Amino acid sequence: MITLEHYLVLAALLFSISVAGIFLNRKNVIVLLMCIELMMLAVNINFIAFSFFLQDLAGQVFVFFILTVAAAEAAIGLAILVLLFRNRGTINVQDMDAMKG
Amino acid sequence: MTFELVLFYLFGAILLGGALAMISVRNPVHAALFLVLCFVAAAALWLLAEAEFLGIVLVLVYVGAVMVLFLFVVMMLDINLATLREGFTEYLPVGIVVALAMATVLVLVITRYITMDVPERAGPEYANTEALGAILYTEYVYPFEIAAVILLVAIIAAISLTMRKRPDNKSIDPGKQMAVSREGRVRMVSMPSEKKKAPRRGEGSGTRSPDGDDESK
Amino acid sequence: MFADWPILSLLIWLPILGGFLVLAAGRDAPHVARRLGLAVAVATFVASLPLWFTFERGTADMQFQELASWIPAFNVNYHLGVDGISMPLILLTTLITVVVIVAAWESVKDRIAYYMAAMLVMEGLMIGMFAAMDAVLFYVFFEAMLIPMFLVIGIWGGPRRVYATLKFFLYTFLGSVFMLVALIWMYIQSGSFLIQDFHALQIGLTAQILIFLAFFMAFAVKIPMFPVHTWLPDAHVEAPTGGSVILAAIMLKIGGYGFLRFSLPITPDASAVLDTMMIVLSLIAIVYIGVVALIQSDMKKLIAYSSIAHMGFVTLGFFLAFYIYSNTGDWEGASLGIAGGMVQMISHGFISAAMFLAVGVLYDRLHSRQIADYGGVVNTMPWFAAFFVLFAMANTGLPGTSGFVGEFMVILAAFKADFWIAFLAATTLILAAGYTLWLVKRVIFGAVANENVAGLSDMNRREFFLMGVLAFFTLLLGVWPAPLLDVMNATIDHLVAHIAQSKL
Amino acid sequence: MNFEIPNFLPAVPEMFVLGMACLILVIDAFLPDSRRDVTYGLVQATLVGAAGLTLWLMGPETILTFSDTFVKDPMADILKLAVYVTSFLVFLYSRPYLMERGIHKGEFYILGLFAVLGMMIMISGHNLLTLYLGLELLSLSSYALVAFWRDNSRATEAAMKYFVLGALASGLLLYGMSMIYGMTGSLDIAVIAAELVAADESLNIPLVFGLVFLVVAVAFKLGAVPFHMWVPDVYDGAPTAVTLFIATAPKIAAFAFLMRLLVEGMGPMHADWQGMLIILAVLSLAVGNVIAIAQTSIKRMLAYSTIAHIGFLFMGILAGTDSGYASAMFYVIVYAITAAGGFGMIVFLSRKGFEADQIDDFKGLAKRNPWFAFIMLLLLFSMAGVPPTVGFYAKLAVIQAAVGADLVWLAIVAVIFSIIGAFYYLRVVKMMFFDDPQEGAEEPVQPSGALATALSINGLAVLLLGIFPGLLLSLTHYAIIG
Amino acid sequence: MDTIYLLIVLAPLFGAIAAGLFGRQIGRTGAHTVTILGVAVSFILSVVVFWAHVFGDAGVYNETLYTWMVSDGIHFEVGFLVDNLTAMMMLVVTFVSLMVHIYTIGYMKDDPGYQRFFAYISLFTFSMLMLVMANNFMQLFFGWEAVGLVSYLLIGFWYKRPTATYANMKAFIVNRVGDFGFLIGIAALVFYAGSLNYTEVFAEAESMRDATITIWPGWTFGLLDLALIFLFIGAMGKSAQVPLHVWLPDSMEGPTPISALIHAATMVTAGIFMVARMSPLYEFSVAALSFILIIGAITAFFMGLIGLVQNDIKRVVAYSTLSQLGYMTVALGASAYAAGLFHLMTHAFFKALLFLAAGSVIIAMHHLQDMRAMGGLRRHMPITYVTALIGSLALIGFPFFSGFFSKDAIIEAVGYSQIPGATFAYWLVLAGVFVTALYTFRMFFMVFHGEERYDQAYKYMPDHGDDHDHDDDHHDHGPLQPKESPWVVTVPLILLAIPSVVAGYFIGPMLFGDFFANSLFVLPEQDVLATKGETYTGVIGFVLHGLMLPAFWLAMAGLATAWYLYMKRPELPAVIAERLKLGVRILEDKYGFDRFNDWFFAGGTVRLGRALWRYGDALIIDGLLVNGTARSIGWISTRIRHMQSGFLYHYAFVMIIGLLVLMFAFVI
Repeated sequence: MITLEHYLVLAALLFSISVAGIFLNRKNVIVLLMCIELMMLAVNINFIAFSFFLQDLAGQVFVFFILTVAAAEAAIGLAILVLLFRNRGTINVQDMDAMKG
Repeated sequence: MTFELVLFYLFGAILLGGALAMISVRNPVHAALFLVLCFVAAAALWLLAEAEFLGIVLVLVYVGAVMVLFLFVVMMLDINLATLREGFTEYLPVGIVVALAMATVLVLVITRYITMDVPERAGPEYANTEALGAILYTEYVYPFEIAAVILLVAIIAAISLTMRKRPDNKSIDPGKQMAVSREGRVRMVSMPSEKKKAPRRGEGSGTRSPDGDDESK
Repeated sequence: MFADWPILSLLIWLPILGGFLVLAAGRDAPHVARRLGLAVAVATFVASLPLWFTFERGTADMQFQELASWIPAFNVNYHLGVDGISMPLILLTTLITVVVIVAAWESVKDRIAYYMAAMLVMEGLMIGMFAAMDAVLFYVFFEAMLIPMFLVIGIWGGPRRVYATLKFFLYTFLGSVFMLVALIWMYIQSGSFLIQDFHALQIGLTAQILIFLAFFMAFAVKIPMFPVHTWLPDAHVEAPTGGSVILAAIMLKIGGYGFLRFSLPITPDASAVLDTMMIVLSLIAIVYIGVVALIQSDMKKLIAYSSIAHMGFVTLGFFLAFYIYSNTGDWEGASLGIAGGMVQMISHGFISAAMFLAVGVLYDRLHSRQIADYGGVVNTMPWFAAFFVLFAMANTGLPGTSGFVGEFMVILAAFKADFWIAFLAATTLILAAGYTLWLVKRVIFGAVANENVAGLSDMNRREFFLMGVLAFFTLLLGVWPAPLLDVMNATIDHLVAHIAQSKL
Repeated sequence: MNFEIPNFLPAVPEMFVLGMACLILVIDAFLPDSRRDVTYGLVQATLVGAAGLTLWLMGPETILTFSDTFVKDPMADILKLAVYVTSFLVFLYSRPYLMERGIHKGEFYILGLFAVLGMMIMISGHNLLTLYLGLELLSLSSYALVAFWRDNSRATEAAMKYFVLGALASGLLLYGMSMIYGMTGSLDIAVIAAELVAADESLNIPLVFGLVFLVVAVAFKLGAVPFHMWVPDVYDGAPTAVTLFIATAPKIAAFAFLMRLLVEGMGPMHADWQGMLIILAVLSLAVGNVIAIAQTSIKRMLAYSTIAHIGFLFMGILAGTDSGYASAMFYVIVYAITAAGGFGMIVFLSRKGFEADQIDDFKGLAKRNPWFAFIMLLLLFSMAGVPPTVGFYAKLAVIQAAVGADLVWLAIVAVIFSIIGAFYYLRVVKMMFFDDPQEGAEEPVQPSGALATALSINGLAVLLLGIFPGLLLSLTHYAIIG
Repeated sequence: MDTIYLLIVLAPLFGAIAAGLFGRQIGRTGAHTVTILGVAVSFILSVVVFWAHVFGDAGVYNETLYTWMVSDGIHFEVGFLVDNLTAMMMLVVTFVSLMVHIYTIGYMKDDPGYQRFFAYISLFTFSMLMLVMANNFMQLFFGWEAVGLVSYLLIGFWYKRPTATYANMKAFIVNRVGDFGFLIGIAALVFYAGSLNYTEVFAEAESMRDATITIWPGWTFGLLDLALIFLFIGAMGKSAQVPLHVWLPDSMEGPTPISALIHAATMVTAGIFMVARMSPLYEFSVAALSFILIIGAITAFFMGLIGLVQNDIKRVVAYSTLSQLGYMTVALGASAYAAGLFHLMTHAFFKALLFLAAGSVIIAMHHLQDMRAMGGLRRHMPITYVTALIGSLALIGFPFFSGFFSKDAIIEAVGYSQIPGATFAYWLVLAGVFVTALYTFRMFFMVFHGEERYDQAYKYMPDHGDDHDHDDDHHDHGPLQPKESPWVVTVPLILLAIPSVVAGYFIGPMLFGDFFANSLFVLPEQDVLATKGETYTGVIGFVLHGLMLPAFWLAMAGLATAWYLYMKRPELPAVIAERLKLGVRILEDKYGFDRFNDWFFAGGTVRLGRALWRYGDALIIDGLLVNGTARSIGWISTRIRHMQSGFLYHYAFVMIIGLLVLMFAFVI
């Protein structure tokens, strides 16, 4: 039997991995964007699990919208990334420190 | 251990492994592909949780569209792979400790405090897509509209941020077309006698609109 | 006939609106600015006279009350009124403002309209503060007046004006925010911001002590008491003459007024507990600051320090009451001390104003405040010297001048409290004489020190008028203080009766 | 399945704004660059129209519609009005800035309008889903706006940071929402609150667990320490016009978001989130005020000051009383108006090729233009909380809320840090009034047209609201308490 | 009567105001006319008042003029108390003042500050009258300080001289030290009696005797003792008793007329007057009386000694004044108030006379004051010579001169006294008689007799470093040719010479009669004068009795020594000075009081002030607390701003840490 815990733990681990990816990755912005996608995925797993165990479709509806938003987010994120590359010629995270202090 | 559970562990392992691989590989193309793997595995898990529609959507929309977009961008940008992973190990211990701490906390809370009865599986007559559709356009019509707007914003944003009008761009500008006036069509030019002069780019193209343009952008 | 007028509102808003009018009309026309400014100031002064003449003596009630709803959400009202404590201070304010406006006539050359406007706005705010019966209203005026003063010091001040004005502002701000918290706390307890409701509030001792300390932060800085006094010398030294005058003559009084209006009646038990601290700090102000004043080489700094020492008498007088009670078991002498403090405040308003004006007169001519740059001024400026000596004597507390009255009363009361308090307080007779006369000796007397001094011209009619006015009041108050006391007595007796009731 | 056509009337302003946004989008596409003013005018007209509609629909009752995903109550009405007003000011201030830099494009206004729509949705959200979508609509528009000056490398970098961190925050938010959803079984705010009241002890830990994520997300959106890191960089890097935008109206929306989520939804868990907000408030007050001192860029300085203000805002909310919420609402509106003026002044002083974003650029402003130096003075004193400017009453209100909740120590911490805060505001005043202009910038500033007028009105409003604070305060009290 | 009293007080004030504020308008003649008129009115009315009180039936007048203020139930009032004591003081004050006014016309005739001077001395007269006529402590204090003020102004009259401005500051501050005690004394009395009015306080005197005050735990004082000693400290300041005497010699920097008026005849006697006025209180405090007695005796003897080594003519007279004030004080301490007052009166006349005579000499010497440049003046200035002789004889207590009566009475009274310290005092005052005679006639002989030493004048010219507007600049015009002063100078001399002789004949009623019955109060057991009065048979009898007392013979011995040393063997003093080098140096150093005060009090305070300012205000408060806080906040700020590293992953990291912290704090 797959219990709720199974899903949640899986999602939690995925979530942690994605978070780790965000602050461990020092070079490539695009991987950051992928980490964010991964994080959304983790959350989605949560929602779907709850939706199933609660027998309530609202969770799935939420996931539906998260997917939509994530797609939109990806579009904008990539657009900014492209801009960044055009302006800087690099997408190295470590080079993004023009503003600090 | 039921077959379901075996599947769960299988896809779960693929999912986590893909995720770990994604954040640790050097090449962003590989990372993207690992992410695709994750999505596929996740889709399978969703099917196990009776979210058929979403599982399919995930594969179709996400893997099919979004990840392709990612790959497209990765390949479009000419990134020097050699420098990409430097310094990764330097902060690795701290990062891993924090990530582990986080994972521990999350897992602890989940395993210790959250339990729910496993519900009855729905029968074969249950149509997940239909059920979703039924509430999506009734109960959730307002969020649905908002989601539409969000997509619209994404479109606007992506276009306005990335669309460049190259000098040799032949696309039409409806704004300019609309704004054409009779006087603008023909321009009487009094030409002084010819002098040798290096012709400048775009000069005398004849299609210039009267109000100038922003082709230099 | 004036009883029904909104006379206090008039006094507050006439100068404020007048100030903006001056700004609007006089930006490019200094003459207009001067005349208009003077007209507004004089009009305000005249308008304040009915307060004095129609004030009902012999009652501690708030008079000339005005009440309008202001912030209903917090039960804050635009509630004005004066009693025997605040009314004389308002009159002092209106008078000193006229003096300051006239004093700026020629000595302020840069952006005169702004200067006049700042002074007038400040006047309105100060009057509002004295007249406020609502704590929030009080606080608003209390803080708001920092802004014009900040600008006045910063724009027209001396070379270190930025340091001085920032110090001034932050010091005062620091003190007052704690008071704000205390006020709010009491509002939570009483459901009203009316100060009189605070007076009636029953508060436990710990809370009282905390509230007292909060008020102390606000008012001790303003007065200023040791050890939070160091902003004053800097502010005074850098401020333009008018700024110094306002600062010394009125702003310092706000601290004293605050103690009377808030600390004593709201937290009588805490005051009783902490009276030793207050008295010790006051005595330090008198002795320590007096000694420090002695060695100053900058005239304004010297006078600033002397101001601190003199204000030490104010706080001393206020807090003697509790000590007297613990020493003698009754409250006899308490009101003497408090009245003495009040008289000292009014008197110091005239004397310090005059002293700073005098320095201003010299500064306008030689652009130096260093004592060492002067000497033998009497040879070239006999009238000025005469006034200077007069005010110097008043500063030393010579009987017959106003400076004597308050100190005398406080020392008499101090003896009731404790021999040593009186003893230390009385050292001011020596110290004040020391620093003031040494100043006089070095600046006024002696042979002409240098050709700058030789080239000095005596006071013009305008300066003569200013000094004359202040001299008149200094002497009047010294020779016949009874009218002032008649105004205050009922209020002070009421206050003493109030603080005699423990809130525990 | 029973489904009734929902009552559209309460959402008419949203619908109007959406319709207009689409319409303007189309119209803008057909406009030559020289006639972007039409877009501008239409956007402003939309805001005015929306304000009119909101005013028309205003009423004391709470109306739920769209299957309870949408709520219209007095708080929503008033916050929306505040959003319109600040956005109107923002667009007005931005126009000359954009024109001078050749980036006067329709997208700015259109994205801005969509952001306004997002805020309205947040304000009226009564469901985790609508709240989330509103937030994302706002965020996505904001990311795009920050990056919108495409040639500006700093702006792009700021956008990237904003985006990544924002996405991280919304990931956290979603995680939290999923937990709350799982524990209560509903996305509806009212149902969640009811479930929380009914929930037994065993659910407490997982609920708090979810709550932490929600609080973090809200803190991020408002910019509270330690989730504030994006604020200075984004404020600094974004074009001033955009900074102006994201620093003002979104805070109002974020406040509404917080109210809906924490107060209305998680209200029964007040005791738990109070503690979290206290930590965030103290940290924000400390870090914001202290770091601001060391800044040389006025945009960064204001960014840190914003962080400090958020600390104050939290004080009002964490009190957990209606008057506390009202005071926080008052605070955020006052903040938005003041910040609009403050950033507006930067726009006002900047010219083509000169951003005026250094504090030194304000040197000698009193000599160059005394009136606007005075206006800036009012704005700064309002931020510092000095009466008689309205900023004082905002602080008064939240401190009162904190004291009312027996958090006197917090009030004292807050006022101590506000003194440090006063220092850096005063430093700007000092430069404007006491210093001479920088070399090469001695010429007087010539005020121009609508911007000058609006700035003057903005500055004087800070003063007039300070002299008559009763109106706005009563309004916020009405909004929360009724 | 009210009007008369008021007029007596206000007439000089009016003169002062007229001359002071409108001096330029009314001119020199106007100034002296109006002030002299004012003082003359006062004098004549004082005579009337005196007559009415002493010979008429005018009872004690004690009325309030107006209420100054009321606070805490205490009435602060201004009013007059006129009895025989007051009447006598009024007479003395106005008479001497009038004389000085007239004299000034001559003495100051070339001074540019002419009007100012008249304004000051008239103002002084007003202040002094307010002092003596006061019926309450506050007004007493007012007069007390006001005379101090005028004294300050007059000492510094020649404000260009650094020495003068130094001296006046010193005078004021030293007086302030006294006033400080005075004020505490008043406060102590008010503390007990709850009133400032004399009669009301006096009424409490007996009960106050038992009141105590604890100053320090376990250190209890009689309230009355404490109050009275502090009051007397005030008197020590004003009446220049050791150690607060240091200002008086320096005050000679002022013009001579005021030395006569203020620093000899009137103001300095204010302390004596005050103690006498307070006799109903002092009688109940043996401690205070003893204190007074000892201080007075020390002053009387040791200050006289300094007079022996002074060369400045005015300073000699000044030290003699100090010594004589000591005598008066001794009398007070012995409860012989009447004797003290009597000596006060006689001293006022003959000391004013001596000062004015000295002034006359100074005029003749063109403002040269050093006796070593004088000599043989009797030939040039006969009137001055004769009057100075009268004054000198009165001073040393030559029989039939006024000083004889008053001083003998004091010495005998002290002899009778049982107060602790009386024996000590007795021997000192007795020895003082010899010293007095010695220095007086040393001066007299050096100035008026012997060879003329004007050619050495240049050696002793005071070098003031500036040109004096006040003198007519004959410094470098060859040897001086002294000549007798004009009539405005000599007439006052003559007029003062008369009472210097005859004033002593009032000894009967004043000391042994009931002249002071309604003013002074003496406990029967302490009434030494009553003891003496038992044997009093009249003026002649008193003189004859006096001839048999040691005091007379000591005076004669002093006179003879002076004659021997300065007439017969003028070379001898130098030899003696050589022998007694140490003693002379101590005397010339004035026992080191000035040096000590300068170093300890003035210098010490300045050093303390500088230290407090530097370390207290500047370093600790401003440097450490104020700026230190500001700096450390700034420092913290520059440190923690680096937290904002600019790196995205740091930002994300911080967020996650924040999340974890919250999680740990609230979930686990």
